[in-house]
Amino acid sequence: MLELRKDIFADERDDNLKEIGKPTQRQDMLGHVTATSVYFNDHKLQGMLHLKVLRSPHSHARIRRIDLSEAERSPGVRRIIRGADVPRNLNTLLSLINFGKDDEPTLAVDKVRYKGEPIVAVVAESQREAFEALAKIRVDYEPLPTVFDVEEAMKPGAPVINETYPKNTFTYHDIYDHQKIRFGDVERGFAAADHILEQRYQMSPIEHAPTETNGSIAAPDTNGRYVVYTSTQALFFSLDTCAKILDVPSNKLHFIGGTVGGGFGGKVDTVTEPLAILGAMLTGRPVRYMIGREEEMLYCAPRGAERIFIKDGVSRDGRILARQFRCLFDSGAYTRLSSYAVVKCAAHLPGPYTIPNVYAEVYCVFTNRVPATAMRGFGVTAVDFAIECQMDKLADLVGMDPMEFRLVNAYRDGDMKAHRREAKNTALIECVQVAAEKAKWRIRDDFKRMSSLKDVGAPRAVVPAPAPAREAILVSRPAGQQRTVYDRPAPPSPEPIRPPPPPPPAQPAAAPSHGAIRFSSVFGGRRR
Amino acid sequence: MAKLRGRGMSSMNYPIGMNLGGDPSQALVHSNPSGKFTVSLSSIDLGQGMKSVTRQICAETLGVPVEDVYVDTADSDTGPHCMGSFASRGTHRVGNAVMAAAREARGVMMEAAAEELEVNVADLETDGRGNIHVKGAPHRSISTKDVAIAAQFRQGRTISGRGIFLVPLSDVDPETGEMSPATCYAHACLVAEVEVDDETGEVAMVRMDSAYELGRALNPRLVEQQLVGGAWMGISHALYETPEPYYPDPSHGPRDFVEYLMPGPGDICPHDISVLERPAPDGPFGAKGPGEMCANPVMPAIANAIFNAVGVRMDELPITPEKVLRAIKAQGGARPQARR
Amino acid sequence: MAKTPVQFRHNGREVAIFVDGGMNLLSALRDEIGDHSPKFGCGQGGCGACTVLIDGEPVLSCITLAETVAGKSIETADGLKTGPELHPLQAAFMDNFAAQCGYCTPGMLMAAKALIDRNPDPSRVEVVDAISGNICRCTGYEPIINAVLAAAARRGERRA
Amino acid sequence: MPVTVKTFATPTEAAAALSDRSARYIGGGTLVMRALNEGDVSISTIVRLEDRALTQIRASGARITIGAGVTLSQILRERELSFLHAPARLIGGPAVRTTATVGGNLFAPAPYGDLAVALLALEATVSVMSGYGARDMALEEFLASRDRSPGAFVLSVTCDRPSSPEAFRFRKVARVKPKGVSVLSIAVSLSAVGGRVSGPRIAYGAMAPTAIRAKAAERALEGKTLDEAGVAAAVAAAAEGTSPANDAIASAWYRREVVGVHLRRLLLGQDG
Repeated sequence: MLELRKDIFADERDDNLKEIGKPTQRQDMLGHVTATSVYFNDHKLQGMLHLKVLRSPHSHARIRRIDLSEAERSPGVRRIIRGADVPRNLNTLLSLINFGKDDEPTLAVDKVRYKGEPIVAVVAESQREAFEALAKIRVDYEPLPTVFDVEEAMKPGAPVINETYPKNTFTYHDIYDHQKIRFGDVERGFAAADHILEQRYQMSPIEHAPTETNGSIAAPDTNGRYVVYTSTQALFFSLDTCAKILDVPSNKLHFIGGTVGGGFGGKVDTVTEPLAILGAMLTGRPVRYMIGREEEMLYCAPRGAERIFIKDGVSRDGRILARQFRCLFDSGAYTRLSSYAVVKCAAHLPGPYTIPNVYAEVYCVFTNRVPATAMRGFGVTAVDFAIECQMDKLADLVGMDPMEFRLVNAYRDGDMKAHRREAKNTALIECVQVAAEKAKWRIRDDFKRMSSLKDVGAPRAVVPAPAPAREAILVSRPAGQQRTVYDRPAPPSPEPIRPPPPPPPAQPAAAPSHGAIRFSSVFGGRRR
Repeated sequence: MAKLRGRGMSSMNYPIGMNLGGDPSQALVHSNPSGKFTVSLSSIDLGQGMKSVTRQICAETLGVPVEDVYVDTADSDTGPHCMGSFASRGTHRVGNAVMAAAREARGVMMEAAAEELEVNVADLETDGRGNIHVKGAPHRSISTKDVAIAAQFRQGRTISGRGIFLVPLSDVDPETGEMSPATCYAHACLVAEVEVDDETGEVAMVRMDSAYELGRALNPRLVEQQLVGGAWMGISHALYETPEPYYPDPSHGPRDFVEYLMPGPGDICPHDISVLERPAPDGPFGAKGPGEMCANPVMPAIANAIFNAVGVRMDELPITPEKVLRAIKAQGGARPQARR
Repeated sequence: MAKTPVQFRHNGREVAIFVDGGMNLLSALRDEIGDHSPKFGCGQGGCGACTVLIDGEPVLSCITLAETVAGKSIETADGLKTGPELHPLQAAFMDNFAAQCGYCTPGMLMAAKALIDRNPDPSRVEVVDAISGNICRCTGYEPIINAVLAAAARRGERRA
Repeated sequence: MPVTVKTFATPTEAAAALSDRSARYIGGGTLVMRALNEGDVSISTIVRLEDRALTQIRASGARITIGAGVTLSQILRERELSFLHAPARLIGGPAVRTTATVGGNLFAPAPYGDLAVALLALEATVSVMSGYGARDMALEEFLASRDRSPGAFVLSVTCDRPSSPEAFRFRKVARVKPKGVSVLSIAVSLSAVGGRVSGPRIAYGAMAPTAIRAKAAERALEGKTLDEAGVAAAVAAAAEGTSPANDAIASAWYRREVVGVHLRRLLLGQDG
C-alpha cells in the first residue's frame, strides 16, 4: 500500500499539474498483457545461424594450443571465430568515456583468467550443431595458480591475474591503487571519542537474473550496414563498444532495442553483440547469440562482492566524531565497471550523516572470478548495508534508540559533506520521522520536531582542518574478530598493511588534475 | 523451539544519475500533421517505465493530453544519443531532455496558434485537453490539431523540438576525493519486522513500513511498482541470493532458477509505503528517481531486526539460515533484545 | 535432419508443422508457427516464461517434446483475447499494474488461466501455488497475485 | 549427429533400443529435455514408450501399484493416493507437475526426488525394465544401483497404502515458498501399538546422493512414545549414517545440524 505525504514539503511544489502526478497507465502495458511487446529474440530472420561459445573450464590457465580441425568438419558449422578474428580483441567498457586501460579480450587468446571465459565461438545452422562442434574443440591448458580472495590478491607475491594491472588493483589518477577521501582528521576524532567501534562487513556477489537472458541478433542490412536487435540497457554505449572492437565506423551499425526483459545492470556489458555482428560479417547471414540460463547464472557478470571495514569514533551523547573506511571491491578478472563503482562509493561516504572527520580508501581488486558489473544500487548497496548495520551497533553502544541516533547525526541542508560539497535538498530527517510514525515506533517529541531545514549551517557547514601528514591505518580484521574498544582507541598498528603511496608528481598548473576521471562524449576519441 | 520476532530499521540516501555527471541524454519531439506528438529516444525501457514517464513529461510540457503523445525508444537511426538506462538516470536525465525538446516544440506550436488566432503569443495558454485559447477568453480557441495542420500546410513551420540534458563532468581530487558526484539525492527510511526460528536459523519476513523521498512522484503507480518490486529484491538480496554460496570459494554456483534462491510468491510480506516529495531543483518537475535505491534499505533493516529478535549480528550478505544458526550457537542461544 | 510431421490445434486453429528430432514445443511454436508469445527464459523448466496450456493443463513448452503434442489442443497467451476484447486476466493485469518488463507476463497469464478455468473462485493461497513455477524479477509478485484474484472475482460477477 | 526420437509400444522394444549408449529414456521430459536444451550432445536418441499400463494406477486392498508414467498432477487428482499428495504438491509448480512422472522422480539426483523419499519410507518396490527383462526390486536397492545400470527404466512402483493419515508423515524443508527445492525432506511411516511406535520407517531426501533410510533413528524410535521424551533418542541419532552434500541450497553442516530438529517437529506434529 502506498500513500503520498503531500503535507510534507508542500510549499516547495506546485501540485496543480495536468499530467504529472497522475496514475496514468503505462504506455507499454497493453503490449505486455497481450504478449505483443517485441523483445530482441522476437525477430525472426530468414536463414538465421546460431552462435555458441566455448568457455574455459579453468579459473586461471595459459592456453598452449587450440585444435579446431575436428570442429571445423562438424556438420552444420558455418564459421569458427577465434580471438585472432576479432579486429580489436582488447577493450575496457569505460574506454568510451576515457577511463581505464583496455584489459579484456572478446575471445581469450594466450590465457584465461576466470572459469567460463569465452575462447572460441562457433556459428552453425542449428544450436544442436553448434553444441556438437564445441564438443569437438580441443584446447591444451596449462593451469596457473588462482586467487579468489580480495585480501589475498592484494598481498605481495600474489598471482598476477590481469597483466594490465600487475598489482591486482585498478590504478586511480595514474598513481594510486585506490580512491581516497580525506576530510578533517580521523585520528583527532578517535582521540576525542568515548567509544571506538571497528567492524568488518561482506557482501557476496549477486546475479541480476532477469527473466530474459542477455542476447542479440545481428544481420547484414542493405547497403553494407548491419542491423542488430539487442537486449542492451544502453544502446549507443553498446553500439560504440562494437564499433571499437570490430573497428568499423559507428554508422555501419544500426542498433534496435528498447524493450528489454529486465536488466538491473546486467545488460550493459555488451558481451553478445560484438560476436553476433562479427558472425554476421564473416558468414553474410543473420546470427543469433542468446546466452543460456546456466551460462547467464555461472559465467555472466554479477554484482561484485565487496568487503568493507569501518572504524567509528562516537561520543557518549551519540555524535559520530570520526569514521574511517577501507572498501575492497571484488572486480573479478577484468575491470568492466567496478572502477567506476569505486569512485561512486567514495563519493557516497560516510553515508547521509554529518561527520566532521572522514577517511576512506576504496580499492578495485582483481581476482580469478567472473568479472563483476553494474547492478541496481551500484557502488552503494553493500556500503549502505555496512553503514546501517554499523549505525545500529553504535546506537546500541551509546544506549540510544536507533531512529533517534540517526536523527542526531542526519545530514541537513547546508551541511558540508566529506567530498566537500554542501548538502542541498535533503530529506533524511523527514523520512525517518515518517517511517517511525508509520511503524508506530516511538521517538521523543523533540526528535519529531527536527527538520532538514532547521539548525543548519554554522560549524556543520565548514571544511574542517586537515590531518597532519600521516596515513591513518585501518587494520583489516578477519571475519569473526569484530572489535569494540570502550575507552581510547588502540594505537595504530606499527606496520601499514599497504605501503604508503608515493607522493603525487608535480602538475603543470594548467593541466586538469591528473587522470581525474574525465568523460569525453561517448563519441569522443581516447585522450591517453 | 522458539520463533522470535524483532524489528530493525535503516535510513539512507541515493545519488541520482551517473556519478560525476558527464552523462548526456538527448530527445527529439515532433508533431504529425494532425497534432499528435512523437518523442524519439534511444533510451531503453527495461521495465522501469521509461516510455511512460517521458510520455507524461512531454504531454505536461506541451500542454496536450497524454494520449496525444507516443514515445518511440531505442533505434540508433531515429533516436538521438542517450547514455543508457542505469544509475537511476532515466527520469532525471532523459526526463529533462524530453522536457527541453517539448518546450521548444511548444514554442513553435504557440507561435503557429498565435498566427491563426491573430493574437500575441504571450496571450495564449493551453488547456491540456488539446486546445489553445486566449487567456481569459476560452471561446477564442483553436485545437492543437488545427494548429498542426496550419503550421504544416499554410505556415510552413515544423512543430518540433530538440533537447539535451548534461550535468557537466566533475573532476576528482586524487588526494582528498573532492568532487561533485551528483546534483540531487533520494532518501529513505525502512522498518522491517522478522521472525527468526532459533533452532533452524530460518528468517521469515513479517512486515515492512517505509518512507521514501523521491522528489516529485511523476506517476504514483510507477513509483509504487519500483518501490514494491525493489523491496522484494531487497529481501532477496538480504536473505537468499548469491551465485557464490561459499564465497570466496567459487564452487557450487547455482545453475538455474531452482538453485538460485529468491523469495517466492509465498515469502512476501505486507509493506506500507509513504512517499515524500521534495522537488529536486534540477529535476523534471522536480523528479529524482526511485529505480535503484528502493532495494538498499531493506538489507540492513533485516540484519538489524534479526539482532533485535535473537541478539546476533549478521555482517555478511546473504544472511542464510546457516549463518544465523551458527551465530546463535556461537552465542550459546538466542538473546532477544528489548522489544520495539 | 529428419523432420517429423506434427498436427495439433493452436489457439483453436488446426496447424501442421514439421519438427526436427528432439525439438521442444517452445521452438516449434516460436520458429515454426510464428507465435512469439511464449518466451524463452531458461530452457530448464525453471522460470515459467514459456508456459502454455495443453488440453487445458499448464505445461512448460521448453521441456515438452514437440512431437508429443500431436492431436492435442494448445493455448498460448497469443490466443487469450477474443477479437478485440481482453481476457479478464489481461484486463486485471493492466488495472493492477502487474507487469514491468513484461517478459514473464505471457507465462504468468497462462499459469493463472489454468487455475481460474478449473477453480473460478481461488483463494490467495491457491493463486500463489498456481504461479509458484513462474519467476518474476520485477514486481515482487504482489500485484500479480492481486490481479489474478481480481480477474476471478470479475468473472464471478459476470456469471452472477 | 541430430537427435532421433523412437517411440515403442512395448517395454521390451524400448529396452532393446536403450542398449545404445547414446539413447535416453524420456518420461515427462523434465530431465532429458533440459539436458538437450543445455547442449548435452551425449544424447542422440530419445526413447519413448507408449504403453497405457505406464499411466495406470491399480489398487488391490492395501496394495497399490502406480505406473511410472503417472504424473504428479494425476497423483493429486487421485483420492486413492491422498497419502502422496503432500510430497507431490511440493514438487515443482503446476506446470512441472503436469509432466513430471513418478518414474522420473526416482531418477532425480539430490536434492531432487522428494516423491522417492515418500515411497522409500513406504518400503515401495519398483518394477525395473532393462535388457534382461523386467524384475521387481526394493526401491532402496534400486536407488543404490540406479546410476550403475544405464538403459534401465522403471515400469511401476508398488507400495502399501498407510493405515491412517497419522501413520504416514512427510515434511519438505525448502528456502523458497511455496515451491522450492529441498534443503532436506523427511518421510516417516509408522504404526503405534498401545501408544508405542512399532516398526518405524524414516526416509530422508538431500541427506545423501539418493534418498536414504535413517536406520539409526528408526532403531532409536522403536517402542517409544510420540512425545518430547520419547522421540529424543531418535532426534539425537537423526544425522547418523547420512552423507549430505554442500550445494547451492545448503551446506552439509547445515543439513546435519537441522535434520534432527525437523524430524522431531514432524514426529510431534509441530509445524514450521
